[in-house]
Amino acid sequence: MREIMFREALVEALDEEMRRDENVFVLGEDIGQFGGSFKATLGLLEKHGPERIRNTPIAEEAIVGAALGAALVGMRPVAELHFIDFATVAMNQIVNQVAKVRYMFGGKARTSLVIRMHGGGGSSAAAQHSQSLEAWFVHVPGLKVVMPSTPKDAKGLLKSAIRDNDPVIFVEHRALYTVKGPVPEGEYTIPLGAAEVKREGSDATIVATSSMVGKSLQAAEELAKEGISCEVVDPRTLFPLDKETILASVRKTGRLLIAHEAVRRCGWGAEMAAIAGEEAFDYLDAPLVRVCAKETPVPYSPRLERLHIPQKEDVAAGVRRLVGVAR
Amino acid sequence: MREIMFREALVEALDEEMRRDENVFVLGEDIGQFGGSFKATLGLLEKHGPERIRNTPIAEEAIVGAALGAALVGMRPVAELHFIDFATVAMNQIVNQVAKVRYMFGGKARTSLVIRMHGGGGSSAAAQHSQSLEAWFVHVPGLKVVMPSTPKDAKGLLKSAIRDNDPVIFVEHRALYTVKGPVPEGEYTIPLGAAEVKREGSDATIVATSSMVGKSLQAAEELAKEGISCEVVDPRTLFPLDKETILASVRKTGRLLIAHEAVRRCGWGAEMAAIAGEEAFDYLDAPLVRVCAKETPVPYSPRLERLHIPQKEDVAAGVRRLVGVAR
Amino acid sequence: MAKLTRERALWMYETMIRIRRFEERAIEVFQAGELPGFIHPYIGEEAVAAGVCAHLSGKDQITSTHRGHGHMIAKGLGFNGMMAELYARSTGYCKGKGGSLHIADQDLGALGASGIVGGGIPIAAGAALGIKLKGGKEVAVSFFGDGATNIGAFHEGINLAAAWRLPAVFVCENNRYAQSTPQSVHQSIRDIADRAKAYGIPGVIVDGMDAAAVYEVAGEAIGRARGGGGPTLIEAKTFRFWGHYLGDPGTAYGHDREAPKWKKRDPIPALGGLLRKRKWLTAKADEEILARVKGELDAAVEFARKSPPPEPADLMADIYEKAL
Amino acid sequence: MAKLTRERALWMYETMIRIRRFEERAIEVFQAGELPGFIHPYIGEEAVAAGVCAHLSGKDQITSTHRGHGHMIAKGLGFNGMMAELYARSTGYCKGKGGSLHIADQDLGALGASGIVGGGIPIAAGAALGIKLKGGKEVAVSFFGDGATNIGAFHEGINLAAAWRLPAVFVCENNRYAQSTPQSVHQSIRDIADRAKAYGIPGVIVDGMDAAAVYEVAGEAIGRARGGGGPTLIEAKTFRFWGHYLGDPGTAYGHDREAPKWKKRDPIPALGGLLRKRKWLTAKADEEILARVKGELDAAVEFARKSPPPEPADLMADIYEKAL
Ligand SMILES: Cc1ncc(C[n+]2csc(CCOP(=O)(O)OP(=O)(O)O)c2C)c(N)n1
Ligand SMILES: Cc1ncc(C[n+]2csc(CCOP(=O)(O)OP(=O)(O)O)c2C)c(N)n1
Ligand SMILES: [Mg+2]
Ligand SMILES: [Mg+2]
Repeated sequence: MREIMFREALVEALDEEMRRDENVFVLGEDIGQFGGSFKATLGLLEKHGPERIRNTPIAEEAIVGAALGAALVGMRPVAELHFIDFATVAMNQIVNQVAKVRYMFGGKARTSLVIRMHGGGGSSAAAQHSQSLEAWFVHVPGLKVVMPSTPKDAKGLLKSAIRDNDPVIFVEHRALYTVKGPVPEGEYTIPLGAAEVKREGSDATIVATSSMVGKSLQAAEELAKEGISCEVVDPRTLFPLDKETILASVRKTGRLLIAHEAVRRCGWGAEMAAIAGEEAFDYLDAPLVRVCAKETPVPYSPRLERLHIPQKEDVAAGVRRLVGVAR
Repeated sequence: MREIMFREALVEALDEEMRRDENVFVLGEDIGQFGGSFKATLGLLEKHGPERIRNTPIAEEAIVGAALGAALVGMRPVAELHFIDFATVAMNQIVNQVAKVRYMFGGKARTSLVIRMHGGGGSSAAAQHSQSLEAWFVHVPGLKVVMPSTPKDAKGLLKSAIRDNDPVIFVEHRALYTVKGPVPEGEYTIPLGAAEVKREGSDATIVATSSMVGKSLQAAEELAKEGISCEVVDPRTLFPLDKETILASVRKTGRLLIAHEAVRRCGWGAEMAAIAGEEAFDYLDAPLVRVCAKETPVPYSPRLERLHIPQKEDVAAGVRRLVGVAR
Repeated sequence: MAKLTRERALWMYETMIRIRRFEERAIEVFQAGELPGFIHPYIGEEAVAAGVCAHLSGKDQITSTHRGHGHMIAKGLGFNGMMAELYARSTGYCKGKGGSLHIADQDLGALGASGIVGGGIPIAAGAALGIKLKGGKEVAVSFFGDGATNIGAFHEGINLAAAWRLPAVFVCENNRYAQSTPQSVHQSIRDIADRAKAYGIPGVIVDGMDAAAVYEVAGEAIGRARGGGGPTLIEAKTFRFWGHYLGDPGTAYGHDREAPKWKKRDPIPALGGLLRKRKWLTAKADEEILARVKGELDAAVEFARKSPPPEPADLMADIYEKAL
Repeated sequence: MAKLTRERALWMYETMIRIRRFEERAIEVFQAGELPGFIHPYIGEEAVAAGVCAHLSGKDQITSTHRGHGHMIAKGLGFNGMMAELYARSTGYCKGKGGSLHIADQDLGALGASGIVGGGIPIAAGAALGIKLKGGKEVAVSFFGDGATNIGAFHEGINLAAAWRLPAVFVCENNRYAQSTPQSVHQSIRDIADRAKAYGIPGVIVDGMDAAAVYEVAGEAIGRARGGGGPTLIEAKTFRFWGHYLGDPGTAYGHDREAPKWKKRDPIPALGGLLRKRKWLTAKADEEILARVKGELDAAVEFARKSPPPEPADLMADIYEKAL
């Protein structure tokens, strides 16, 4: 299969969906000639013109509000907020309006919109440009939350998100944009709410999201050499959550490690841990382990940032702890 | 001991702290002549004047930003945002500025400020005026999060929050404002980070926050008649969290129910559950139970809202499930 | 400029009466303890909703506020669904899930009220964007208060609409107070219309107690928007006759002292006088309107009272398109 | 009005050179791969920071932006701590935790840069409020770009400062682009100073390439603020000579085509010319300044390179006053 970059897969998804449905359009800061801060809209302006690839003022509340208003009259907007840190200035629209209008208005409202943002650290962008805030959105009924970890998933999930009639928060990890991976040529979608077992194993289950999927696969590779067999499950969408696939794995291995880049405290991993404690209690043979960012703002110093962000070594160490092999 | 209302206890705390320290002042919408939407600043304008009891425009981002700016030059502001739902328009200031400046600027910044807001439902205020979003703030390193459940705690904790040199999110439950309870006459404070066992028991631990403390105590009363002995622990501050007191109780009873009014998914109870799964795994005799709001926007209809919000019956039923008494 | 026809003038007059009577009835049953929640009466400001909506069809879009009953009635929502919503019944516009703060009907171009001050302004800009992208001739109108003009969403929403020349009209109902805070305290300008200069769009002041005046100014703005001329900011100077919400007497902040003066300028008798002067309204027709509205309201209250509340299963419905 | 003295003029000149040279050196070591993170060069806009900060003492407060090196140098921060911060060393102003985007020093009234566009504006209003409540005579100045004038925080922050007549000055550095988006695309006005009308405060346009002009306009605004006359919005028309950040060539959006024209108006030789005309600057003194700045910069790079990175234990420090 051909290999393309994560960001190229996103551009393809947008391009195909815009061709398929004239109601789809994109709005956000610097997505036009500039092609987006991380080039994830590159070339779309040339193909679809400035009416459908709309460069906005710096005004994230207006970007999301405008996307919602357009959706209400029948469009299918894809709003780009760039850094997930900037979602903080649009939370009212996302949480109080976008997520709630369908319910609040008794079911009639049309809210087919996607809000893209990129999270995560690793490039010394410091405390205001490196966060992982996806747990906030999972906490809000009315939103769906997607976090792809590969180019293939990115494309298939973004296409599904655009076609979905519910609002979807689509979180991309910055470090993934230039990662290459196999992506099928033709038309395909990946349903929201379907986890994928990225590697099979029998001793421990690693549930990992976004950037931590790759690191977990590397850790699993390493651990295999030590005779520890890890199953790596990527939920791909944090809500709706494919509990079935995840819990089946936990029941099989009896051990659960959760890995994400958000800080531990009230991160999504807490929810995953709680679900395991509620629904797989009798299958757990050891206390679960969370491998998450340290509870600090993201530091600028590469040395500190590397300690802040969970690394593949942390996953490996966590698994060893989990299976009772102290090294 | 004299009994006063929760909101009166808050007014006393503000009044005393403003007398004690001239750097303390209050800003927010309609806190002046109007005395605040729930009368939790009533009478302060008369005592302290309009320079220190400042009625603001409707501009929550500016309210929090102004509080931070004033703190940075040495003041100790108490900002009122009213409904926690309105914090959504101030998240950038709260999360990216207030929580991070000390760290980001290398430790020098003075960030002694309190941000008050009231959460919770129960009065048909519908989806945009009834949320419980405290988990968001617990997820943000740099913030402290306080949730008092009684008038006495409200006063003692607010005084500590004002004297604290870190930013404190102070979440009051609307249904509590007019609840009366014993409050000591003289000066006292309650430290941040100290849970309180509100009722001792041996069969199960109920960790409950805010409005759920009272409901849990009622449920415990009822269950006592059935021969089930519940310990009710109120963390009082969600961060810093007094894990010691909570886990001691869990180790004693071997059973844990977590009750809060926020929706379950990625609520604070998930974190509590995860901590129990990590640190008290060997003591848990049964899967933990979370009693939380249903995963919906808060409905207007009183009938639906009553189903959305966890009630004392839900706590009681949860405990019965926990101890294996199906009724 | 749109000349005020007899038909439109009578429509406005009846619409204003419908708003007034609906709210009076809602207040009555609220005070009798029949309604849950809160009510923010629009009484006194009826000329604004009527004067603006007189130019709108069902396909035009509006966003509204916590003080939204008037906008909804003027936009064509019926008493039954509205009253049932206040009563939290399953037959309400929002099936009892929204209540007074959130009445909406997408089919009638009523995109709903935001309970978050200013929240509807960017949404209206977005509706206007959607209209433009679809090549339609409709407009989107956003109503909001003086207090809302201080929040970020006001600024961002209007700037976006102006930069993109969207078919939007922004109507500020300046009733002199944001809850208890007088305009002079919450901003340092007198005329909110001046804020239009920040966006390079026309800003117009109009007497919000004069329906004909609002009609004229709104007609011009809406016509300009339909014609591709971009947005307008209209400031209608008005007054709410009641406190901020039912239960607020308005005494703490001087509202009660200002009220008598404004009540003398009640927009309904004012428009009635004009109609009679032009011989467009007879005493008999006037009575007929009142009787018709009263009859409809009696029926609506009856309808609401008899309607069932939502079923428990409804709690989990309508969160997503399909239950998850 | 503050007359430009020889002392202030020379201070501005040297300050502008300090900014220019600091950034050139930072770019050099960045391009050599010695620095992590990102850099948004201020080069070309030096006259604004210098002209404004020429009126400020160490107790006055400023907030800054992602493009903040110039503001910090003009506010008195030293090369060593700044360069060490860029190098992510423990001797940096933020102990290596903030980096280019967040350089700050509370002791020098530098309340720091917000990486979130517009984020510093309400904070400056708050600093001004704190000053007022303490009865001080200081002012708070907020720097921000043209793009920032479209975000809610701009509106809310200035409205608050205006309503409360706070000792604040808002300085918009209109460099014609918000990242890649030309001003004509992101708003429909030409002069951002017009936005002052929305708050009932003075709005002034100044040539941001002319330090003496900035000095004059800023002096008036700061004097008014100190005197209790409330805030001013200053729009300085300027241009960044580099792309949005290092690595952006500016070619995608026409910046490169505009640049040559603006580079001819480089503010440093312009002020140098004025100084020489007034005989305030000799060729020798000029050389001395350059040599002094170069020497300091060599030392700062040396200092930074030799400084240790933060210790692992520093990761968990400074989150709260005491470790929790
Ligand atoms: C963001 C936000 N802040 C505060 C409130 C509480 N609140 C509701 S209405 C209101 C006053 C609104 O004033 P104005 O915009 O003038 O409208 P009016 O009530 O006068 O019609 C306030 C402060 C809110 N709903 N949303
Ligand atoms: C709220 C927010 N949105 C977007 C960004 C990304 N961003 C950083 S700088 C910038 C452009 C700022 O333009 P302007 O205010 O004119 O300042 P300039 O860079 O020209 O100095 C953008 C879009 C951000 N940092 N914060
Ligand atoms: Mg008002
Ligand atoms: Mg700019």
